[in-house]
Amino acid sequence: MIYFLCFILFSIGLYSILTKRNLIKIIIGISIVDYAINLFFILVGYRMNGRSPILEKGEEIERIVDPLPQAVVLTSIVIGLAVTALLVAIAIRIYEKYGTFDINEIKELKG
Amino acid sequence: MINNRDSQGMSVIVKTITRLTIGLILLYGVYILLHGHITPGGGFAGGVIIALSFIHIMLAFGKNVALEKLNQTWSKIFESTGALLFITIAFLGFFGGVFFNNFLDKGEHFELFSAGTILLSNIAIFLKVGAGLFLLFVALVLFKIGGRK
Amino acid sequence: MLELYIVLILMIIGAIIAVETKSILSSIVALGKVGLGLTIAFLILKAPDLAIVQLVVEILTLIILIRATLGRDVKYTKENQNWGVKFLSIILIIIFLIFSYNVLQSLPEFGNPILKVADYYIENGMKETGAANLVTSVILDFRAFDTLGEATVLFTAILGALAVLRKNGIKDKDTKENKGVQGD
Amino acid sequence: MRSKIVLFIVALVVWLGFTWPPDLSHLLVGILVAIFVAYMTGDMFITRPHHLIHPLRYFWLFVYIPVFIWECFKANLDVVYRVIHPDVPINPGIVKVKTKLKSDTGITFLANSITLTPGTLSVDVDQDNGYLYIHWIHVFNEDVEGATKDIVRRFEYILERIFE
Repeated sequence: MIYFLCFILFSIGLYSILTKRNLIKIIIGISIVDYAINLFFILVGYRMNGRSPILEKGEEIERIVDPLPQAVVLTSIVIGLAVTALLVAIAIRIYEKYGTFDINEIKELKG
Repeated sequence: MINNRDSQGMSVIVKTITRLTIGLILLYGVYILLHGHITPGGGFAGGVIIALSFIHIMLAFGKNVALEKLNQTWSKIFESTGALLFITIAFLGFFGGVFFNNFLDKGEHFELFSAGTILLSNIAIFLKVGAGLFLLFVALVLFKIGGRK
Repeated sequence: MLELYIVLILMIIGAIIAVETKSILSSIVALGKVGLGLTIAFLILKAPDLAIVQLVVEILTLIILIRATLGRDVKYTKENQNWGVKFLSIILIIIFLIFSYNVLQSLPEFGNPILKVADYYIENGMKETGAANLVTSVILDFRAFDTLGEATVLFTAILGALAVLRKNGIKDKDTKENKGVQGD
Repeated sequence: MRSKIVLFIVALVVWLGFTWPPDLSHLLVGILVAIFVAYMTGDMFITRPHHLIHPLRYFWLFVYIPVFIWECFKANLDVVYRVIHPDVPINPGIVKVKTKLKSDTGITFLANSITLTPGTLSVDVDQDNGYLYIHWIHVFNEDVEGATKDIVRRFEYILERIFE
């Protein structure tokens, strides 16, 4: 069930990407999709009543949450930030060229 | 000496609070970075926090003050240094036989100087992420719309 | 796990607000709410590393997005009048959700991972790398190639953004064109 | 330069607090980190370091905390009364007040104290003439002197002894 909520979050972002005309809204949709996928990875690796994967002195190694998805998502978050920044840079450049963020108007101006 | 009455930047309240807290934010970033192998944190988090501290200066005092502290040329040099340092550590792993081998002494557990190359790799990743994100933000700030002709 | 459900439902509400609000600035703030909800979800799921990184990255994303919209004449978006596109998208998303629901039945139950790779990392990570933080030991020792690839992607993205935003080349091109026009 | 030394000491103390209990490696790394922090941001930390030596200022700072908490408590009761009352007797508006404080830190502390007190909110600062613009939930006095007497005087008396 909790996986399905995660997929609903994903589909909201997908809807934003597919239907919105404003470039900033599309970037927001991409960010939401990014969050949903990161959350899904961590949910898959969770162990019920587990401990965080940081060992402490004199504690036994048992019931530790899977560290592998966390390591993968850690890189993914930073890449998501860089991708967002690149998209924003491209959007600003488009605004400078056409004077609008609306993709339909951009199409008309070009055609 | 930073002139608080400079017309650039935000009001005097924001400037004063920034003056008092910015050093501690930087210190916290370095702490997160250096203890990445014992406590939560590491190169990514520390790099982003340190980049945010310089962005904080830029938002509060205007771009001239922040670029005096760390200008674009130095950011580019730091970013390239981070990438180069990381790949150098990877190649030094050939001393142990394979790429990315942890060739240094592991040290005693839970100490600051332990875990071999992980601390060095953290510093390399920090240079890469921190300088890169600051450079990105500077590029976004300095870009002004020229207007259509 | 009730708190996780609450956080996820709040995140979904925030995402709907972020997508459907007309004011761009409110939409960006709602996106920030989704990101902070994700931070709390990471804390509940026992991933403090990710919570720290997500918190600071969220703040930086917000600053960058506000920088992109401030000062430009895009305070409010126009509503999309093309109902066909909306209808098709909703049908596509419903089909996607039905398929995903069927696929999710085959996943292991929540809270009981069946991945066996991580057992080696948990048992031997401390002995082989000497790092108490197992996530760090995975990203910088066992799977350092991932981090190398990540560094490459980050470098390329920053290089791309700098190339897109550069000023000098465009100025040169303008002056050359002007010279050309004058020469003609 | 003095400001950098002050920041160095503060940073070292905070670092030792982070890494308690201290050992040799943490101390050495802490000194290096504190030098780095002081070098990067030390020039903007404090503008008047010689004021840190006076012990009387610390005494007044100690006195200020209960005074502020008491004022905050009274203002809370006032706001609660306005919220619960069936007529909701509010009369919001922005007033201009004058302050005698001149230094940056003093004005910042005054403005933040006013903001933290429920019912009043500092909106803008005019540092050159010493004016603050304050949004008030119920405007008792519209003129500058009356508003100053109601809002600023209760904090200014002690803040002047701490920061001026």
